[in-house]
Amino acid sequence: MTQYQTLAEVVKKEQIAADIFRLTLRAPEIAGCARPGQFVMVRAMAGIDPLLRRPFSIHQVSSEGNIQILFKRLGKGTTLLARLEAGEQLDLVGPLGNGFDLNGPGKVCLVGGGMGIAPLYFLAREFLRQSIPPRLTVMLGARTREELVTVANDFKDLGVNDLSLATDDGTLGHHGLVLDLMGRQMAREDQWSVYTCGPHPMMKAVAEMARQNEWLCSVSLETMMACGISACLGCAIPRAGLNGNYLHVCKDGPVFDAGEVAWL
Amino acid sequence: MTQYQTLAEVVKKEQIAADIFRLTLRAPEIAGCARPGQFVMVRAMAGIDPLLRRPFSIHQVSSEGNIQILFKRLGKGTTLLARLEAGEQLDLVGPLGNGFDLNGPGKVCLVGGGMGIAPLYFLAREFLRQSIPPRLTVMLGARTREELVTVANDFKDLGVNDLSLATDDGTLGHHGLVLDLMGRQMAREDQWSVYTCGPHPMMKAVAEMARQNEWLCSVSLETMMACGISACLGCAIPRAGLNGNYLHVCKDGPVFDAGEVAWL
Amino acid sequence: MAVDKPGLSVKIGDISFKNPVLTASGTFGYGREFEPFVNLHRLGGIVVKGISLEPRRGNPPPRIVETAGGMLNAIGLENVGVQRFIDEKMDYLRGIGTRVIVNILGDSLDDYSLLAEKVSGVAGISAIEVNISCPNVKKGGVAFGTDAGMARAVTEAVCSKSAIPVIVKLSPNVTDITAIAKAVEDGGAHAVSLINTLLGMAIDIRSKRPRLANVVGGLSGPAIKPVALRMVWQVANAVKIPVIGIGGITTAEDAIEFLLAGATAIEVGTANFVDPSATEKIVNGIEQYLIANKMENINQLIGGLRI
Amino acid sequence: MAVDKPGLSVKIGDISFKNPVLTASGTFGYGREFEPFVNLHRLGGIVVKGISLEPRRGNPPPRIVETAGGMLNAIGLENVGVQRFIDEKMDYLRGIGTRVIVNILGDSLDDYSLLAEKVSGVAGISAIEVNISCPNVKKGGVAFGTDAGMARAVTEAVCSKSAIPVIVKLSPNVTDITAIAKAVEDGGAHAVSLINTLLGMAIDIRSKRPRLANVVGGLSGPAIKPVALRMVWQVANAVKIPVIGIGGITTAEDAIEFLLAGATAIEVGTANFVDPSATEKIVNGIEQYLIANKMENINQLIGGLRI
Ligand SMILES: Cc1cc2nc3c(=O)[nH]c(=O)nc-3n(C[C@H](O)[C@H](O)[C@H](O)COP(=O)(O)OP(=O)(O)OC[C@H]3O[C@@H](n4cnc5c(N)ncnc54)[C@H](O)[C@@H]3O)c2cc1C
Ligand SMILES: Cc1cc2nc3c(=O)[nH]c(=O)nc-3n(C[C@H](O)[C@H](O)[C@H](O)COP(=O)(O)OP(=O)(O)OC[C@H]3O[C@@H](n4cnc5c(N)ncnc54)[C@H](O)[C@@H]3O)c2cc1C
Ligand SMILES: Cc1cc2nc3c(=O)[nH]c(=O)nc-3n(C[C@H](O)[C@H](O)[C@H](O)COP(=O)(O)O)c2cc1C
Ligand SMILES: Cc1cc2nc3c(=O)[nH]c(=O)nc-3n(C[C@H](O)[C@H](O)[C@H](O)COP(=O)(O)O)c2cc1C
Ligand code: FES
Ligand code: FES
Repeated sequence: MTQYQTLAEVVKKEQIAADIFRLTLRAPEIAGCARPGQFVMVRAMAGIDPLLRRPFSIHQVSSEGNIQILFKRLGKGTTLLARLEAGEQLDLVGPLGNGFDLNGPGKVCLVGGGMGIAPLYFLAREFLRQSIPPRLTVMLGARTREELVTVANDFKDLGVNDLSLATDDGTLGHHGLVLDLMGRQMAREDQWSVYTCGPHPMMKAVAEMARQNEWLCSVSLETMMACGISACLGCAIPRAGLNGNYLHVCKDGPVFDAGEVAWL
Repeated sequence: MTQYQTLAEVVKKEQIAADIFRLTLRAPEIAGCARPGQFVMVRAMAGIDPLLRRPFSIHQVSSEGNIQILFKRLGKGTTLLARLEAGEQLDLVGPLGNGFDLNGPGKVCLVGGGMGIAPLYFLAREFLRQSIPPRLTVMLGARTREELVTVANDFKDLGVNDLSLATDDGTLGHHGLVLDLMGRQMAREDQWSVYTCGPHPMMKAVAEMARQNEWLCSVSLETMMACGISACLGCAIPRAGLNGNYLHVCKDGPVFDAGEVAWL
Repeated sequence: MAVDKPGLSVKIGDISFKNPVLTASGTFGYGREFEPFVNLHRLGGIVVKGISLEPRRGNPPPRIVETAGGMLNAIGLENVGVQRFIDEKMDYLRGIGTRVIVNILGDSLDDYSLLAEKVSGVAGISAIEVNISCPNVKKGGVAFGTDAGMARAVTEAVCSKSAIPVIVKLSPNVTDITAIAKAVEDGGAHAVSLINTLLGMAIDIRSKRPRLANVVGGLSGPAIKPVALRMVWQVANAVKIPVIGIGGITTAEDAIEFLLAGATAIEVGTANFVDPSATEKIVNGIEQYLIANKMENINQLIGGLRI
Repeated sequence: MAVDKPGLSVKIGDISFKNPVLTASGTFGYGREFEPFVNLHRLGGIVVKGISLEPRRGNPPPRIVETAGGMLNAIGLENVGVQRFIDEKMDYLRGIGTRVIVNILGDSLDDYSLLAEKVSGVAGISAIEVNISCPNVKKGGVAFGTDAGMARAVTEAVCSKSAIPVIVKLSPNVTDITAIAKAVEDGGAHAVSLINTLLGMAIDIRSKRPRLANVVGGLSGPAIKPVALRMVWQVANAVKIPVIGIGGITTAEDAIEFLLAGATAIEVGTANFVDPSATEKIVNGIEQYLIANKMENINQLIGGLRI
């Protein structure tokens, strides 16, 4: 459980869609030990507005000691992040959380929606680097072409050959949900390990499909977080069956076996 | 009492010393009616940190509809202001307060210290433009040459011939206080109207010298302000003799006859 | 079905307000100060600076200090006194074309009833708001608003002399604000407004002195909104009379939270300093929210919290 | 004369702390969580997450929401229970080399005295902090901390079973916190700590639902600092036992304000989430302030407010 608090310099800032940004941050200690599925808690600015850090998945790690985060401008915190320029600094805590278990059986399918794509890129890279799975399929969904195209190309450049895309408005790939792609492309009989991250309803549906097919399914969840380091107990989510203690996303997760959690 | 709230664009930003900045702001309505000695309440950023607006004297007004503020980076508000770049906007309320009365009798002497110099530039320009006083003398003090030199040159460029400078460290002009300059250069017998703005101890001493010599003395005061528009009653200061109601700097001032206020 | 112009008017006692957005006492001067920034006619009402029988000079400076997301004030209830208020300020206020509510304060029950008498007959004054966060001089300076019995007594004193609706403004510095609200309701109040400021303090570590000459002062602004909203929700569930929500309201979203919690109207305070046109923006924002949510009337919003 | 190493140690009951900077219960886990970020040995003490007799699962989510300059929490006192705490967490805590204070909570007087008994004999626990902001189940859920009689009774129950100093942690949701503090002092408390969170609420105007599943929650963070500081100053002037200041402390400057107001020590809460190394920075900052102000000992600072 090596964790660091560090002042990271913004090495590069990319605006990859109207409201989607990617920051490359110099954070050698974090880059040195991060695993796919882990996250960082980010503070864009001293002061109290906003007060709390914001959690972001680690999108990419480079051997030169940089990490990347990919995010959507939604509210105060992300608006400040989007204003940062190369050379400025921001305060990072990480890497946090458990990360994905790369040893799922059978073929591997990564299913990402919206900003849930962020951690899957790092995951895909690790799968390819360690050449673990017999087959790696990636299915990505977003609202529009604009939101998806840059990152989708990154997956291609990485060497993901089996890549399917879906957009809500049909401007890129399948006109509809990534779920449709799963239904079409994943034979029931095959053994799959599904790794998914995205909007809650999407993950719920993915988890349900996996359950029905008896596929292993890892989900990366989001909740409100105050600390990210297991100190506030604010990030509780209910267990499957709603009994026993709550799970804590920052410590027990953010990656869970889909069967562990209650899908409300 | 014409006042405006306006989103002003930063037309130009100058860093004139390590911690001193000058912003040129596009605010035609305010520029159109401001008088020397009036101020604006500035909000550098939406959000709650800092919550309140900050008051700044109007340093200069141009016929193209711009105003300038000259300020020192001290705390949160001025740090945010110093970060603004040309093209960004900030929210202004003004012009506020009473401003200087230009009709003082006799010769006119402007005595400024530190950021108190800000309103005196606009005042000097008006005196020269309206060619009111028989003689205009300006005495400016600051801690160092660096803090003073740019603005002092502006006064020269304006046509102020009778300009004396003083610095605490002796790097420009007299090594000492502006008060020393007054003592040397202003004959007791003459009738003077003194206009002063600067640190409280300086103005107190200037007011005392004026009282002893029976010169008219206008002081421009600072207090904490929440609203600047006479709504909060937070900017109270005691009257001379400490009796009667309090004076309110944003409405009764910021310019007062030195004899009106209690010099605590 | 699209709603063009949702109904915004609300009723308190037997008077109606064109919309639920009022100004909080002590933060909007006597109205005129905001003429350059707000279309005053557009507001639901103006609550003026607290008025006492005699003029008060208020506390020595410093009177205000900024805090995290808020400010402390110790103005000390500086005001021109009821006579000068009526003589000098009412003419302008009458001309605006919106409701005028006079906020009153006193040191004793007698003060309050005399004030009520003076104010209630004046043309153009629609209601009285009673500030009970003031110290009761006879009871050793304990605030009227912190004791249910005293709060009820003030309410009765004012109501017995007032021909116009009486709104009692509650102090949040109490263990159980619903007990005070109920006492005030029993005393005959037509509405309650809450919250007044939370008692707070700040110290300058360089001079080692309090930042306010009065040592303690009232905390207001966004920082207190969660406490205010909780109290408004509690009180709205405890009394039958209308509740006016106050505390940190800066945007239409804030105002809507209070309306959902059960407030019939709201008052905007500290936000007027930050953005002098805040009140008008809030009126517009509430209207837009109703349209976006296909509500024809503000009453569909009030108390609409789903638990 | 320059002071190299000012004396930072303070005393509460008969135990001394190497410096006045403690962690606030529920914001520092069981200490270990902060090992990567803080030299734990440098802290004055660690107050652990509140412990009850039996494990508690806490409230359903959402449990937290950010507010202006603060946050609301309704964790619901989730904890592993006293037995697992002693078995699983104390070994690590004992090894740190700083004071460990156990924060306890219960539903009844019996709960509190049983907890005191269990905890007071355990090696490495230096003091008990009693959270009295919990509902008294027998009294229909009114919090122990909002009634002087109940507050005193809890204090007595704990003191009678404890061999180590007892710190009673006061609720700010009261009309007169000095009355509670005095009751607790009379009950035998060795110190009081304050404030716990202010009760607050937030509403999501899109879903029209409360932002916390528990509807209301505790407000903490910089927003509450002025209220906390005022209460600490009032209580420090009302009781003879040491006062521990809590509420919005984020920087050394904040901590020094509380010390000047009369606090013997302080606890850092929400700031740990914002900056996990905040506590250590505060220790360093206090030390630097003493040096800059030529004070040889922290006791020259405590209560040094000039009125
Ligand atoms: C483990 C984890 C990993 C994440 N990774 C990414 C990522 O890689 N890229 C990305 O764009 N986003 C990611 N998020 C979500 C991201 O943290 C929020 O979008 C961000 O906090 C919004 O901050 P804001 O100040 O801009 O918005 P706010 O103004 O705070 O809120 C805007 C909206 O976002 C919601 N929100 C706020 N905070 C959170 C939070 N902590 N978790 C979930 N929703 C929140 C609010 O309810 C609101 O609807 C992640 C969240 C978690 C918990
Ligand atoms: C009528 C008027 C005109 C002014 N004109 C100028 C000007 O032309 N140029 C300039 O540089 N400054 C001017 N000031 C002072 C300026 O308002 C403060 O320097 C500024 O508010 C500091 O804000 P901050 O957030 O950077 O500092 P903060 O972090 O708020 O405080 C830093 C320091 O400044 C003091 N301070 C904060 N607010 C005020 C205030 N409203 N008045 C006085 N002191 C304050 C604080 O006590 C503290 O010591 C003027 C003040 C007034 C009242
Ligand atoms: C500077 C100032 C002066 C105030 N004066 C009064 C007053 O005279 N009478 C009164 O009842 N409340 C007074 N208040 C309290 C406000 O009306 C309001 O209840 C409180 O500020 C909380 O609302 P806010 O957070 O929107 O400011 C005053 C508040 C401020 C900030
Ligand atoms: C997430 C969270 C959990 C808390 N849990 C406890 C607790 O278990 N026992 C307790 O006495 N106080 C608890 N508190 C209150 C804090 O210890 C502290 O009194 C309060 O947060 C005010 O300090 P702050 O503003 O520095 O956070 C908790 C506070 C927070 C924010
Ligand atoms: S975010 Fe604080 S415990 Fe998980
Ligand atoms: S600053 Fe508000 S009245 Fe002067």
